[in-house]
Amino acid sequence: MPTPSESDGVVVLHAENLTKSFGGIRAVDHLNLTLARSELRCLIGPNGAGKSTLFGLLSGLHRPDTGRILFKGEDITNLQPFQRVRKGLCQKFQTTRIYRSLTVAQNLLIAGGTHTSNRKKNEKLSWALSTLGLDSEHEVSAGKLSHSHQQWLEICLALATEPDLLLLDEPTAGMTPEETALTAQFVVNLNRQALTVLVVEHDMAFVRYIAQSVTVLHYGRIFTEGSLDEIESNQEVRRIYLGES
Amino acid sequence: MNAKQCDYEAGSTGQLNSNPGSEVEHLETDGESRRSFLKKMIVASAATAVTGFPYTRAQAAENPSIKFGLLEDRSGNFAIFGINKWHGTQLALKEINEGWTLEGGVQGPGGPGVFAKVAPKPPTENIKEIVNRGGDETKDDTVWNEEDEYLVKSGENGVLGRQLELISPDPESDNSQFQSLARRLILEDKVDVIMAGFASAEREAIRPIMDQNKMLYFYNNQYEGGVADKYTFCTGAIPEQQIVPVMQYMIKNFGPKIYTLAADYNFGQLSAAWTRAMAPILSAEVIGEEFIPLSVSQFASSISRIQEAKPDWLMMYITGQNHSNYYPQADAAGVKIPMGSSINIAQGYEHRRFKAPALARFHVTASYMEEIPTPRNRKFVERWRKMFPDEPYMAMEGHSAYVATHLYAKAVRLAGTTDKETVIKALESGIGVEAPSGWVFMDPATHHLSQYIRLASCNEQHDISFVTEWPYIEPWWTRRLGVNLVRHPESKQYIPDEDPFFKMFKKKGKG
Amino acid sequence: MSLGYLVSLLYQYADSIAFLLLAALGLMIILGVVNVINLAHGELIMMGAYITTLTYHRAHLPLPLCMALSTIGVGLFGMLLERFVIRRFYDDKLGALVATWGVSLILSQGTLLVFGPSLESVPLAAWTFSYGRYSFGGYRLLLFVIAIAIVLIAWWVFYHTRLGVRTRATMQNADMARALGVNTRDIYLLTFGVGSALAGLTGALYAPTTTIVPLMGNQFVDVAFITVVVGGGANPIVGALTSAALLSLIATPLSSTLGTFSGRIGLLIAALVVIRFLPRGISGYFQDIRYRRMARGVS
Amino acid sequence: MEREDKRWWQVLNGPQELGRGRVFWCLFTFAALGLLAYPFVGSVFALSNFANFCLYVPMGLGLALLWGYSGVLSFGQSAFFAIAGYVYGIISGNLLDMPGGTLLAAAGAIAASAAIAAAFGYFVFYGQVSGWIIPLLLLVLSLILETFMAQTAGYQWRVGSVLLGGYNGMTNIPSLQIGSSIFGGASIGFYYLVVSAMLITYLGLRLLVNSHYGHVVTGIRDDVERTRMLGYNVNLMQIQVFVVAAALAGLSGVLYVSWGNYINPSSMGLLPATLPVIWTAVGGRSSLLAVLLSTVTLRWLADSLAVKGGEYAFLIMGILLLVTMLFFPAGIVVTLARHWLQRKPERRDLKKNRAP
Amino acid sequence: MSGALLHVQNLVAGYGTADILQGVTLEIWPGEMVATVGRNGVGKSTLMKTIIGLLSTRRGSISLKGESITHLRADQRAALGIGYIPQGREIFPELSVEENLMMGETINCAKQSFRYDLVYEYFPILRERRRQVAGTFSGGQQQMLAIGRALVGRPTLLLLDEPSLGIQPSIIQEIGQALLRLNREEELTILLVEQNMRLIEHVAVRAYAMDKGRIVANLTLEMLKDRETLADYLAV
Repeated sequence: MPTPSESDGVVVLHAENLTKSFGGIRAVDHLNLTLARSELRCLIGPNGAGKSTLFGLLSGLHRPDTGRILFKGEDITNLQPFQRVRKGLCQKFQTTRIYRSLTVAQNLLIAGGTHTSNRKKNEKLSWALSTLGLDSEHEVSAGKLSHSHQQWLEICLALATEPDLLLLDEPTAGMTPEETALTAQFVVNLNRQALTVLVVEHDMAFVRYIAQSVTVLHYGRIFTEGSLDEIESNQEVRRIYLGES
Repeated sequence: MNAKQCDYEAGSTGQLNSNPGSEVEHLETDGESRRSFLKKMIVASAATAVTGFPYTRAQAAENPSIKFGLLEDRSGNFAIFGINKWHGTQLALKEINEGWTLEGGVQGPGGPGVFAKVAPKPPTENIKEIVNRGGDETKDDTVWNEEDEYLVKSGENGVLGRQLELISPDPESDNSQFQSLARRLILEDKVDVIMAGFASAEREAIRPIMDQNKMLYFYNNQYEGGVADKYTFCTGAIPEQQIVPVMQYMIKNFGPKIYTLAADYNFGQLSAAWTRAMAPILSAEVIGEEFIPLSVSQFASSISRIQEAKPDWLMMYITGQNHSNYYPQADAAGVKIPMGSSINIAQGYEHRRFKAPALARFHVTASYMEEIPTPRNRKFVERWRKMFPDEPYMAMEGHSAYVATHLYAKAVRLAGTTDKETVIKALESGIGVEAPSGWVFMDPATHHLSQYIRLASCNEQHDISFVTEWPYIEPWWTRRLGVNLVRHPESKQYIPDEDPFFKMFKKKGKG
Repeated sequence: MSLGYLVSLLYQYADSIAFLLLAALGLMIILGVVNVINLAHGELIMMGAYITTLTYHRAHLPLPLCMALSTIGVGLFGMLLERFVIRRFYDDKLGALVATWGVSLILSQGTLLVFGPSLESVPLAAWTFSYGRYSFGGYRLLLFVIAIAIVLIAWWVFYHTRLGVRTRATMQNADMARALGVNTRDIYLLTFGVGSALAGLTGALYAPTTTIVPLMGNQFVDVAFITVVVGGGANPIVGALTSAALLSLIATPLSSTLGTFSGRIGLLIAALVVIRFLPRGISGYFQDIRYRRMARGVS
Repeated sequence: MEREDKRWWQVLNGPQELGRGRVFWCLFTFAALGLLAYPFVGSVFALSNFANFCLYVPMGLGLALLWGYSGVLSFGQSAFFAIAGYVYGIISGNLLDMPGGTLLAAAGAIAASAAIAAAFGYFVFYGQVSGWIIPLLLLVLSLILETFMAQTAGYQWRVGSVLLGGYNGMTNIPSLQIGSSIFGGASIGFYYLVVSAMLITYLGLRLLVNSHYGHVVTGIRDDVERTRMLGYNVNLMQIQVFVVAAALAGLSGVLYVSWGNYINPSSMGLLPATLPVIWTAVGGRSSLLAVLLSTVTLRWLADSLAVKGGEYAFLIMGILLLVTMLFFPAGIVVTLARHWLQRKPERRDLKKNRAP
Repeated sequence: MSGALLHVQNLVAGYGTADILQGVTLEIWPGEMVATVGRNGVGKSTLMKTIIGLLSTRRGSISLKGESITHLRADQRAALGIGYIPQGREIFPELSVEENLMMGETINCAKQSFRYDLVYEYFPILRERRRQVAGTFSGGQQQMLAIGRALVGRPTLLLLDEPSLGIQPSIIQEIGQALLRLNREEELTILLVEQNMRLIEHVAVRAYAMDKGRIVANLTLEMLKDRETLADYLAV
């Protein structure tokens, strides 16, 4: 893997020395993470490894106890979540959070038009909507969509903000294998359209399908990084998953 | 004090109206202003005469009822007072419709109290002498009827052969409701008179509407005084009738060191200003003063401040349901200082609501109290109780409402019409009646009543005794300021700031 | 400043604390456990005063018994209120606020219609004592003692009984408490009953010192709201006690030196300022500190 | 996206409000024309009274926006109402002789309400104060203002030539005046003024809630965190909505003093504070039209109860409020409308399914 | 029916529009310690929550000792003797250790006495620190407390959700020992959700493997000992 440096603009996200504790438990522990432009990275790890907390730190829901976060070379550690979104960092939550009482069109209307120009057509979004079959459900109330469609809609909401970095937290939770495959394909295609994506996922079929590179988190630290093959053949990783270390 | 002879024989309205000539003669003496007023009266009388004056039954029978608009709070904050006033009006209307009227009538425009001279400019010198007299001199003498019975037959059911019909929506102690209902009464129900309001704020909310529509309006409440409005008649007692007498009595009996406890709003502040201004005149001193917001119900700190100041007596201008908590609280804290007031117990019957001896050593100058021991009042109480057996107490406001209703009926009978301008002229003609409390007289210049004032004292058992009385106190303060509504119609409320004499009006801070 | 003045100030302070505590404690316990603001709290206090007054005058029972009856009666009424009204609004706190306002209108106006504009109050034990030029009401001190006693009892119940433990557990994590076999519905019902009973007791205790009119609850609710906002719902007992103490500390000297108006305004402004810096009130602030300390204690 | 193609009338007809489509707008136009034609048949009193009901509509609609659309309850609308009334009285009383003085006063009054709301909103929304505290805090604010204004009797409480008047209130406030026409409480001009203020507020807010901005506001109500994570400055927007609601309450306040020429501190008291909440809850806070209807209806009901119901008025209002909250938590008008509309979309769906 | 202590039939449950459990059927026999394995997000914790009653059953049924408990509230189920130890422990942080334990008293209303002696014997540290506020405990201590809390009321069935989560290995071992002793000495039936393979093979007699909201295999003790088989269900 090439080592991106911060100066050449290849690095999108650089987090260093992040620590966050909750009620006596250190969820993220002096963690460093770097993401290159157009990278598609999977974040895996056993339960409680600190994946969701890390996402919270990146998106601004939590303030780190130590460390800093650089996004496109800019220090965003002290920015509000909405400011981070405007800079191009958007998150899909772990449990679907869409506006259930509103229609799909209204959901998209809310999401679109924050920091980006309203006049320009959001190509990525229209592509996503038609790919996922949401374009025929504009007038359906979001709460009445099927579960997978709700998950997809939430990804589309994130896309509507025209992000440079998309954080996906368990995008296929509760989906059938077919839907999972479709989602995986979709994410790969998204990534091909020059979008940096960081995914937390447990479904190994999904990870196998999409991941160029995988980061394993354990006890709030980066345990190892590498290609999926490297990870899968890594006995140490296997051991932490089986609770043997 | 102002016991005077009256040159009329207590008689029916018929006698009065049938003899306009004598009024003219009587008036001659009072010069230009009186004469022009009289001219108007004569024109009015003539006008009514043309249309059949004195009225005839036949005509009256064709007439629809006289619409009597009443806005008294029957719910909300002031329900406790409003219901009492509502009952007072109902009793009076029932009597009028059954053919009764209060004894009395016009003494002619030259009757007592019509001093009606306009001061060239408000006097700024010491008014001690006027105060000691209980008001300006009046020209004529009055005697009042000492008899028990105050009601006499009016000779007809209703007035002008028409029944009085009460229209009384409930304004719910809400100012905006007052405004909207006032407009409704005027524009929709087309009432002939409106009696309305307990709090001064309620009166001020609707007074502009009354003026805009030239509606005859009665405000039947003890208040802070100063209203001078062509269309407004006030039948409650005012500071010059209450504060000055009670201060005189308290200073004489308890001492010159006064501590004022007042509600922190217009009534309390203005009344406190009166006390502050009158104290030096009466050779006394206000050694402490505290204003209490209406929402305060706990008085520990006030009680301690009073004890610290050690006054000879307390001047109480606290009002409302929160403030009445002061009495049991002060009593429980062992405060045994005598109290004087122009309002409490006569209005809110605290001595009946609180267990003895919370109100012991309390003194109030009132235009009426249920306990007035005259046979006449006992009759009145009996009649009231017969109609409203559940009434907890008959307060002075209920009496004011009762008197005002009868006064209006008398004025209409006198005017021969319900036309408001004419009725106002009739009310300005020097009309007096035998009220259950005693003789009262509508002062034409100020549109306020000259009242029979008594000083009630409350003992340890909460029994009321009347230690002294002033049979006739005139509304002299606004007259001193040059108010003469007969000659100079206006519509405003004077406050003591406008009287140079009250230069001490400004609060001495909060303490 | 004389010693007498200091004693008087202390007395005023105690008096003010007692009033704030008694007015707010029931409201605060309901807020803390059930997480609902009961706008009819003032009317519950009014009910307490009415029951005391009516039983005293009409049934000629001894005063302490009347007060006990008020407490129980209003407590039962509170439980009915919880069962038929409040329970539907556990997911909609603002809805509960509005619904209880409706209850408040019904209670106050219904009382006016049934019992008329006022009742004769009950007599007050007239024992007083004095110090220097000041004299003090014994009953007011008794109220202070009772207020503190109620706080102590509440504290004891909260911290030293099984019911208290279950209630606190429900406050912290209702789902978990339920999974351990606690019927949280009953806890809510009971808490609402206790909070209402405290309101009834407040009404009963103040009945001899206030005017008995249908809207008398209003004199309690505004200070109760301020106390609750300042105290916060995280821990009702600590919140009520600290908030009453703090607000009295601000209001008493102001009233005593500058007059009641200043005390009043001071009270209101103190509430605004506290909320600006401690949005969850004093007890919420304490809780945050405690959690932070817990976090530090381990890592 | 489609949004860019939408014309303003399409936005106006948007999904965030009950009545939509041709039938509704026909009825609406019909009703509006009826209101405009009413002076030709109604008596002066009926007009004045009806104007009095309607002048509270902007305040009610403001609260609907605040509570129903953005999820923030306020017991403080009456305070903003009264602030505007007082400020209007002060400015207009001092500019009696200036042409257009009352208009300046109206603008100043509404601006004053908005400014105070902005300051308070900054306090509350940036302080992350939790939901139930805001209404109570606003209630406390109202009570402070009431206590303060009640003690302002006397000459020392004077702004320019205008006395604040203490508890008795500020009297003789001039009515709005444009050119030579005076909009007094019992004039046809005032009736038209109020009706147009009501309709313009309704249509304006309808545009607002159906716009992109309005959708984001609804988003904040449904899920604050989600909306923040879509890049919106949620706190700022909450303040903005709060200010709009306060300004609308201010507009009602100005109309009220123009109608009654009077304002006093008790309009900031406990009871007036809760009235807008009652109107909004009973009608249905999630619909502007419902709140408009319920405001006028409940004002009418309160008036009729005052005339006929006497002391039962508060009891009936209380029962109405309780019954609404218990059985029609979404509001009576909204529940009925939804019930009525329910069958129609189903039929439409069927049609859609049949014709592919 | 059979003599199964817990019988879950075709259970469907979930959040919002998603059915996380899509028809789970399992049986636990008295005295068994059974594990449920599977990757994150397959619905293991949802299963536990549905059995205790914090999530409502959409379809299917749950019965305890042959009696249906499908329509009971969580507290009623607990009173029948189900002890629940959730993922993340969810101790009451502001309550003392002793008070936390006291909260377990409402489990199993049929019991005669509480088992504080047992809890303190198994986890002596809880006795030592019984006055300490539970929020200051470390993860492992909190886990012991959560288990102790469920034990106090003599449950007949223990639902244990990922006891090893975020806990030091040495303490995991200690907990494993305790579970075994409980199972053997107290004849406590335990349904365990776990990902830690060592713990599973140490304590469980068999295991259900879950994937995508369904039970996909019933693993015997031998299969559990086989790393590769387990890794198929658990690891990357």
